[in-house]
Amino acid sequence: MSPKALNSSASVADLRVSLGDLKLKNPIMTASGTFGYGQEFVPYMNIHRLGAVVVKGISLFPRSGNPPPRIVETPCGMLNAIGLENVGVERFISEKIPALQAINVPVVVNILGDTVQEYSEITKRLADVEGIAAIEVNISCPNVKKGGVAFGSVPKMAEAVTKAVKENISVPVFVKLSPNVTDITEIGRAVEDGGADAVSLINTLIGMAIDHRTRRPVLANVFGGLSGPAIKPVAIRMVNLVAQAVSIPVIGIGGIETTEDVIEFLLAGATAVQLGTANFVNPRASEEAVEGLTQYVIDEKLLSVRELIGGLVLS
Amino acid sequence: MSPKALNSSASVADLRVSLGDLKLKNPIMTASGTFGYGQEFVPYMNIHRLGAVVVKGISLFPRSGNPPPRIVETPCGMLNAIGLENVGVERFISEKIPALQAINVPVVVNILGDTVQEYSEITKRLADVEGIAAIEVNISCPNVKKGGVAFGSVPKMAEAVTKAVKENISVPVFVKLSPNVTDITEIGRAVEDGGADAVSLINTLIGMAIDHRTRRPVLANVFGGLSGPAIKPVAIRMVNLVAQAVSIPVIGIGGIETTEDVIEFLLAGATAVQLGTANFVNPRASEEAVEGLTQYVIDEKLLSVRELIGGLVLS
Amino acid sequence: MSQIQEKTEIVRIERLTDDVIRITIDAPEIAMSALPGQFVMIRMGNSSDPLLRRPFSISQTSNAGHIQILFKVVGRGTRYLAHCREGEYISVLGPLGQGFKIDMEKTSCLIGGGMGIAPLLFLGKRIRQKGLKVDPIVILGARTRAELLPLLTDFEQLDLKVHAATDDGSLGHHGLVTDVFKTIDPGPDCMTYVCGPKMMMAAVHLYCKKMEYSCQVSVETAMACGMGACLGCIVPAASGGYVHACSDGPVFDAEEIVWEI
Amino acid sequence: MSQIQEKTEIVRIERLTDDVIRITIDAPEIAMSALPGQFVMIRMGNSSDPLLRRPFSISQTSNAGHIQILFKVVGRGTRYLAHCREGEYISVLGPLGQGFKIDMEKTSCLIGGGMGIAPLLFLGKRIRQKGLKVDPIVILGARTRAELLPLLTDFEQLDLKVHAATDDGSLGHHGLVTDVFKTIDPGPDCMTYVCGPKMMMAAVHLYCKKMEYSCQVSVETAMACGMGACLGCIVPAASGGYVHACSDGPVFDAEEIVWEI
Ligand SMILES: Cc1cc2nc3c(=O)[nH]c(=O)nc-3n(C[C@H](O)[C@H](O)[C@H](O)COP(=O)(O)OP(=O)(O)OC[C@H]3O[C@@H](n4cnc5c(N)ncnc54)[C@H](O)[C@@H]3O)c2cc1C
Ligand SMILES: Cc1cc2nc3c(=O)[nH]c(=O)nc-3n(C[C@H](O)[C@H](O)[C@H](O)COP(=O)(O)OP(=O)(O)OC[C@H]3O[C@@H](n4cnc5c(N)ncnc54)[C@H](O)[C@@H]3O)c2cc1C
Ligand SMILES: Cc1cc2nc3c(=O)[nH]c(=O)nc-3n(C[C@H](O)[C@H](O)[C@H](O)COP(=O)(O)O)c2cc1C
Ligand SMILES: Cc1cc2nc3c(=O)[nH]c(=O)nc-3n(C[C@H](O)[C@H](O)[C@H](O)COP(=O)(O)O)c2cc1C
Ligand code: FES
Ligand code: FES
Repeated sequence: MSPKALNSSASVADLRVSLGDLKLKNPIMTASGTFGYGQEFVPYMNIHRLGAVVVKGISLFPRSGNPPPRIVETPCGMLNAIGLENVGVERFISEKIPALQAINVPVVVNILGDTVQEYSEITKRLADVEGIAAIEVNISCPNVKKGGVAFGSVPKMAEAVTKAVKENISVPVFVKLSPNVTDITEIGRAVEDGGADAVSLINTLIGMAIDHRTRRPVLANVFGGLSGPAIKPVAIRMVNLVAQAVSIPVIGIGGIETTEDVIEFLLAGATAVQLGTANFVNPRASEEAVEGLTQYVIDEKLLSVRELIGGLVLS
Repeated sequence: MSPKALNSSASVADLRVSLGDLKLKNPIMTASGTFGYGQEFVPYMNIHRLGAVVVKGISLFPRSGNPPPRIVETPCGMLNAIGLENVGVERFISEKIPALQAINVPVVVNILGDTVQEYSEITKRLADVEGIAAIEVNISCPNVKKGGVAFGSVPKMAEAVTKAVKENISVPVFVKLSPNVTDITEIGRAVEDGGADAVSLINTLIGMAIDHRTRRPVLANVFGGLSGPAIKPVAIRMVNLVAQAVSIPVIGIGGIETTEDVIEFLLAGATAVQLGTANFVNPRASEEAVEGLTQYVIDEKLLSVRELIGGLVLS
Repeated sequence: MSQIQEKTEIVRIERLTDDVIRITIDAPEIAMSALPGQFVMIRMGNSSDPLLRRPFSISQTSNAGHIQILFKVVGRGTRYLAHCREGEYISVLGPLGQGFKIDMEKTSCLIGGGMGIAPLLFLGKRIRQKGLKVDPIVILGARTRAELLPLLTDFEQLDLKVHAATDDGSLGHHGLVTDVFKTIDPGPDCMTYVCGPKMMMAAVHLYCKKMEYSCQVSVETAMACGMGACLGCIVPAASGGYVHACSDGPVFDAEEIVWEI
Repeated sequence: MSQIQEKTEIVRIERLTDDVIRITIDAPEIAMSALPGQFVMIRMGNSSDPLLRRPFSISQTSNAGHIQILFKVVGRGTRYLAHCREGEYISVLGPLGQGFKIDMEKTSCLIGGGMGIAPLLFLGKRIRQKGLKVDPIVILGARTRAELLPLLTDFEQLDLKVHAATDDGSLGHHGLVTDVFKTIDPGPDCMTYVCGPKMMMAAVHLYCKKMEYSCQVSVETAMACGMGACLGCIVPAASGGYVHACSDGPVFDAEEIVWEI
């Protein structure tokens, strides 16, 4: 696609989508934990062309994360056990928010906690901060009060966390679902009941790698989260299921690399998408997806990209 | 590795493992649905060198399976929706068993049903048949009586199916677990309670592929089962979890292609393994794994391959 | 141990057009036992992505132990193959499937479209060798002269007269191979051997039905194993249920399968 | 749009030994801005397997806009790279990370082992250009003469005297680079720049500590992004918590990090 063709016609392509009250100029976002605090990508791309940026998960207090090794490549994917290393909500507000505001793109803040209480407190702390477009609640973390069972695997717990966040902030709240459950639609409905404005899915599948030479787990944390193209078929199916089960928008995540992948997730029912691991392989992946999707909307003479959402044809 | 070195030392490598009362000469098996009825592979390999062969899932009555397309390639994997096409238990007994007996390798018969009743009946029909080394019960199928919820996702149902099979046959019974659950150890324990002699895992992850050009699902069945290297990290972790949760042997399955993969699954806690999709890519994969594992046991001066089982080193 | 699967050397690569390539592979065991209409499954590199082998018809064999395949670059696998160099080794599985059943009693009519021409060359050669009394009729179609011409040459070297058809009329008849077929009278005892796009094969089959000619077609489906193990490659059977393209086919009597047209 | 990521052409491939290869890449933007000790992330083909880029130190840059990397074939990624041809294009991301901090006031001592020699050539060249009064001391080690010799030549072309050490004694000192280092007196104001196997760097660091020399080390870790985004590449920091090899390093003051020995 020639950049010239693109520029001359960009104005005619309607790529806008809405996630609750959040209006995005296009449905392409970056996934939490794969795009740093945005800044890291400034040398490689025009961040402001993205629909939104989701920052690394923020906890109430700073966390140094898991010991190394934290990552390992797997067939068409990678496992990570970063352990939620982050600067904590205070330093996030004082150091990261100002820089993020400068890059002129909606910022979604991904948050996590060990107790419902912690989720409430982070949210309260973020409530008055300027420059936050939405909150994304990561409920894949184990609930320390409930013996480590993940919030994301028990509907009632997922609903409770959602409510705790919703009550304390006025910007739209997205809840990010874990795929490691028997029935993800059940969790989707629970967070909808809790008041979520959208659901994001999927987070990583849990996996493990072993080094046959050392006979040890490769990751110091033993288990890690599987991401990348390998998980795309699982993600598409879950997006498709949840989109049919809830009436709030779905944000599709999992192995997305190209414009074609984006289109597939939209057809499956996603209103917006996030690119994760793809950013590591190609830091321009998300900007290229914006370009590609723009061109697709033009080539296919769509009135709006919204025509694609849930447009899967079943015979 | 030179074949000569192998032959001269094969006798010194102890690769034997036991799955309940079934003694295997080595832990390498082929996975159900990926090795036909064994016969198909005769031109490519020495089948009798394998620990055991698991045949395509057999139902009470013949099934013609799903319409095409049934398969699609995905990143480092494939989706299949064969729909359990099989000749039915009667023709299996009359046509396939005699041929299988001729190839001189233990035969594990994978069975499936829509109701507990059906599982019992197939088992009864197989009970007196010569030449069956073990039964593998596929509980990933939806229970038609219980509104289509898979037997494999509800502990009580999994236990009931296991019992129904166990009561009707004297050969060892393996139960094959689905990974599409929140807590696979729960199901593992349930089938152990039901009397299973071993658990096989994992069956395929459920996934979906969309063709962005036609805007349709690629598979006629819409959803399919994801297999191949892509799922290996998920499989290893589940094998590791279940091996710690139950006291019966675990048969590791999922993305295994090479000797190194086999070793990793054994270290994770598997007593035996099955190669599935790898057979399509390299019909000799399972025989090569037997050769490779033999050489490994020799090179590492192991008294027995059993030293590897659960030998994962945690610091 | 059977030698059917091999690490085989690419001995020649010919770029017939921008996206049509012919590769000659040194694979003596396959060359020796292959029959026209059979195919091979080739691994696309050492990586797990793309994971599965790709099926290609055997387009020629030689006494020197070579086989030839002819393919169009349509995706990642064929792009990989197009990027290979002479002297490189690739893994080939074959010969696979049921080939054409040559009927010595009938007038042969070989009808091919696009890459479907590939297996017909092997078939034409074999028919020549068997020394049928009546020369086979050969009708070949493609999009353009550029695409068709290099494929015709092989047939002409077998002293077979070729009726050409192209979509743009740049070589032979301007239109479909079926149009050409309808202008030819092979006599009542005609066996057509067809390989090409689905619509073309359906059209030939319909015409054969009308004329009471026999008709064999070579079908394409997605394939994972190529050897009857995965049950992925089904085609609806006229008698109900399914047949498997890799093990029951890829060549079928056109009457055996369901034509959705 | 920054041009830091490029589709770059491989202009030269030199096989220095069976498994050590030097590749020259036409990457003007990277060549222009790169500093010694920085690295690039290279994509291993167009497939998703292997998925992640691989990090390589920049071993030289030229005014013609070329960069060089020197690598050993250890796995699938490097095997792919070794299989590339001159004229092929690869995707390179860089320059990345924090390089060596050249201290003009001190005697430089460059100590490299194996592929760790790669970034030191770039460093030696830059030090030469800056025209330090005292010639840098260079100590290089490898397994064998065959491996070390081609790497020495580059330094000698810079008119730098190299002290060699090999594991098998086939070139220079029979033993470790640290043994050689201990026989040299660089004077009290010494800055050592070290890159090589972990055990070697730890040994040099310990000796520097004892001698009160300054010491910079270039570390290796698994990396997914190379640009500070994934937080995968951590090294335990002496002050507690972790530093990130790709963005805080790969070059660190040896005192900054925890040495588990
Ligand atoms: C028995 C048999 C014999 C064949 N013989 C030949 C031959 O001699 N020469 C030749 O060029 N091709 C032949 N084909 C088709 C060939 O296998 C496909 O073109 C090839 O697998 C595409 O691989 P790819 O990775 O390049 O494309 P992919 O990346 O897998 O797909 C790219 C595009 O090609 C389409 N495609 C994939 N497979 C097929 C197929 N089987 N038929 C048509 N379109 C497909 C896909 O839908 C997609 O649009 C044969 C197929 C079969 C089943
Ligand atoms: C900042 C940095 C600079 C580097 N510079 C160079 C260089 O100039 N020349 C060079 O040859 N190598 C260099 N490396 C190491 C290089 O990145 C690895 O050798 C390469 O990634 C291996 O890729 P592979 O796919 O071939 O091996 P893989 O298949 O990924 O692994 C094969 C084997 O190599 C080991 N391995 C993987 N990564 C590393 C690593 N980072 N260090 C040591 N062993 C590893 C694995 O554990 C495994 O045993 C550098 C690494 C870093 C982090
Ligand atoms: C290195 C890494 C770190 C991640 N950190 C977070 C995180 O902090 N919070 C979160 O909700 N998801 C996190 N994720 C999950 C991603 O946001 C995303 O859901 C997942 O990677 C699947 O998408 P992908 O296949 O495109 O990478 C992380 C993923 C990776 C690879
Ligand atoms: C084409 C195909 C058909 C399968 N059919 C069956 C089956 O009939 N019964 C069963 O229990 N599992 C079946 N499976 C699942 C495999 O036995 C195995 O559990 C799964 O593929 C994971 O292993 P792999 O990654 O090595 O392929 C099938 C898998 C494939 C790919
Ligand atoms: S391709 Fe596997 S059965 Fe035909
Ligand atoms: S490699 Fe990703 S942060 Fe360093």
